[in-house]
This record gives sequence, structure tokens and C-alpha cells, in this order.
Amino acid sequence: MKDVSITVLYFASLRDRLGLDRERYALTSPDATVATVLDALAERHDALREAIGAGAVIRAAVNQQFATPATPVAAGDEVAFFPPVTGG
Amino acid sequence: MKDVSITVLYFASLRDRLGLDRERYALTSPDATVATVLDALAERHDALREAIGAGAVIRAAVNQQFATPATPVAAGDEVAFFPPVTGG
Amino acid sequence: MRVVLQDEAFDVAAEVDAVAREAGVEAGAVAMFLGLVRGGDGLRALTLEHYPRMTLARLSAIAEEVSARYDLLGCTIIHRVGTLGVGAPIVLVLAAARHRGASLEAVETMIDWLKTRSPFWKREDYDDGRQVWVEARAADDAAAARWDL
Amino acid sequence: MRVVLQDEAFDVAAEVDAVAREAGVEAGAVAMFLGLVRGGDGLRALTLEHYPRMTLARLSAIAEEVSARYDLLGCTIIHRVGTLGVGAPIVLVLAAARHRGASLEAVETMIDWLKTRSPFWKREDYDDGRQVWVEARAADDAAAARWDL
Repeated sequence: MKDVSITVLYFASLRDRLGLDRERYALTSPDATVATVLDALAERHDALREAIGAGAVIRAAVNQQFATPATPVAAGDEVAFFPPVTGG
Repeated sequence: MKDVSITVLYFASLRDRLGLDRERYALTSPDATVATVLDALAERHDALREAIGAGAVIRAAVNQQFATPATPVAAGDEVAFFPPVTGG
Repeated sequence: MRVVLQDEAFDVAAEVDAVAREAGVEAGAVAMFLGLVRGGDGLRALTLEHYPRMTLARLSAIAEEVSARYDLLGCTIIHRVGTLGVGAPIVLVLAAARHRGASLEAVETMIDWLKTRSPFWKREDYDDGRQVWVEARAADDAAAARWDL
Repeated sequence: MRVVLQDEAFDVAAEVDAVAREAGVEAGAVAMFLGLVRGGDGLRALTLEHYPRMTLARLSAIAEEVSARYDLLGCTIIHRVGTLGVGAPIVLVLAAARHRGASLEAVETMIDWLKTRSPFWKREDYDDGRQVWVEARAADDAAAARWDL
């Protein structure tokens, strides 16, 4: 059977809220996007669902490139979720 | 007799054109300004008259403060003439 | 071009010399921005987290894009990560160019992009034990709108 | 605030440390501009003439006005005079502030005013013996219009 899983990473305050810095997630559709993956993960994690409900701004990267909600996600990808960056 | 002279300084390319870095000048009027002093000095120095005739931009300071043509000049003042500055 | 991500402090003088040397005799201007941990209100330290697999590539992309845009002769970005005390240097940006306008604008652009387009997050650690993640400023945020989720 | 007029070179690292120390723990940003003698076209050296009785007062006035305008925590202007070889540092400007915007704008303003409101004149000395006074640029000139003769 084909491996349809992706690696999910969480950073900074989002990681602290979830108490989790990485996990695996098995895609359920060939049309997965950043938005559909985040929705599915929010069903898995109360803390993520609550964060989104409370209006937390969540950004993403796919394979180490900044992404938008519409960015496609494919098996084997590394998808990261995090709050707006604050470096510099 | 009262001393009505001022000190005149020349800098940079203007000094080079005149071959002179300072001189004394006796005011002829109590209403002297930067402009009247420059006119009088241009009568004294061919090189200054030629520079002005050729369109050279000349700036001035009175007592170490940048001045305009209308700035008054009084006995004992130090009046400097120079091209636009190019520091920094 | 010199892009560095490190825990340790950096040597400002050595970096200024290096970027001027890289730029060569055509350089008339070197501009710099140095970011420090700003103290006050009981702040004990700042912790910089980042996305290790992504960060250096982003810094390089910023340095390359800005170098091309402003025709730089030399360019340096050094960003620290980890826990830094009050007054400690966080980030150093240098741009060498023929003229002052390009060097100053390049530095401003690089530091803006470091704040909005690089995967760093700052956490404030206070004397009383509180740990507070710094929120992105609205102004920074707007500049980053192109990859809003 | 530190304003210096000198023949000798300056120590960039020492000056950055000094302005950060002057600024204290509230400082989050130090911006710098370093002007160098730009080479090429057979240039051998640059000679900086100034108006000795006036220069330091003007530099101080610039540092004070800019410090107040941008609420700086620390401010340094060092300008050299005399004959300087290609690649030599001419001028160093530093501004320390709480936030980056103020530090960067302060540096830009100071270097603009040094070029338009300070009594310095540059002469280019060439390998072939020519000596050419640098002409003020139209852009610099416009900024200085308020004291046009």
C-alpha cells in the first residue's frame, strides 16, 4: 500500500499550545491543500481547534517554502504551521 | 576713526581660483549685506568677477553661520565665501 | 555575500571590514543595522526559535534578492538563535554599495524582510518566570500579506 | 552624543560599542553609515577641506537636531579631514534608538545633512596629477536650498 503520509511541524506559540512539535498525518485526498490539512488537524487536536476559533493567525510552509491556504500538499511533504514570524 | 573692516575667507575651488584664502575688507555702508560685500569683492578680484560671470554657485557664511544674500554684515564680522559643500 | 546563522555573538568590526573588502575599491558606502535585545519591564532574556531546515535558505534568498535589486558590492546577514540576554546583539545586516542611497535602502529592505519573511520567533523570558511569545506587529504583518494563510 | 572631527582613522567596533553603551538597555536598534573613498578612473586620493572655526559646531547642531527629532538614545558623528587614500573611511554616523525605523531614518538624515549643511569640500587627486574639486550633486543641492546665495 502506498504511503500517503506527510510530516507536520509546529513552531513557537502554536507548538506550545499543542504541546507537540511534530507528527505524521495521512492524506485522505489527492487534492489536499494547506487549508484541508489544517482543517483535518484541527479535528485531531482540541488545542488547535480552539486556537483557530479564538482567531489565532496561523501561517504555513510546505517543504520549507512559505505557503498559502491553497498550496497543494502531496505525500511525503513536510508541512509546517506557525504564528506570524517575529525575527530580525 | 572707527574700524569698519571685516575678515573675508575663501574656501576650496573658490580659493584656488582667487589664489587667496583670506583678506580684509572695509565696509562702505552701514547697510552692507552678503550680496553687497560679494559685489564689492568682485570689483576687486578679476577671478571672482569671472567666476560669477561664468555662473559659479557661491555660498556664504557670516560668523560661522550659513547665510543668504540678504544676511546683514557688520564691522568685525567674519564672512566666508565658498562653493556648495560636498562633505559626508 | 555572507549569510550566517549562529548561537554565538558576532564581531561587528570584522564583519564591516569583510564586507568592505568584498566590495572592493568601487565601494563608497557601507550601511549597517544591528538589532539588540531591548530591556525593560523585567525582561531577563529573549529566546529566538527558528525553523532549522528553512532558515538559512530564506536568509540567502533575501541577501540575493536585495543584492540584485540594489546592485550591492557586498552584503552580510548574521542572525543569532537561542537565548540572549538584555543588550545582546541579535542580528547584523550590512550592505556595501557605490553610493549611500543604495546601501541604506538595501539595509532597510533586508531588516524588513528578516522580520516578515524569515522563520524566526521571539519569546520574552521575564524575571518573574513568565514566558511570552512576541506578537508580530500589524505593520510587519501587512508587508508579509503575500503569504498569509 | 559624540561628535568628532579628526585626521586619523576611527575604530568602527569601538564606536558601535560606545553608542550602544550610551543608549543603554532601552536600545533595540543601532544603525550605521560608513562613507569610504570610492576608487576608479585613476583616483589616487581624496582631500577633505573644511572651515575649521565652523565645522564642529555644525556637526554638533546636526547631531542634536537629529537626536531630538528621532528621540535617539545614542548618536555619533565622526568626520575626517585631510588627504585620504582609496578605500579609506571618511565619515561614520551611528544612531541608537528603541526601534529600527528611528535609527535608520536618523542615520539617513544625518548623512544627508553632512553632505548639504556642513562646511566640507572634497578634492579628487588623480594619478596623472590632476586635482578636481567635486561638484555638489543637484539632489544634494536642492536639499540645501534654504541657504542658497
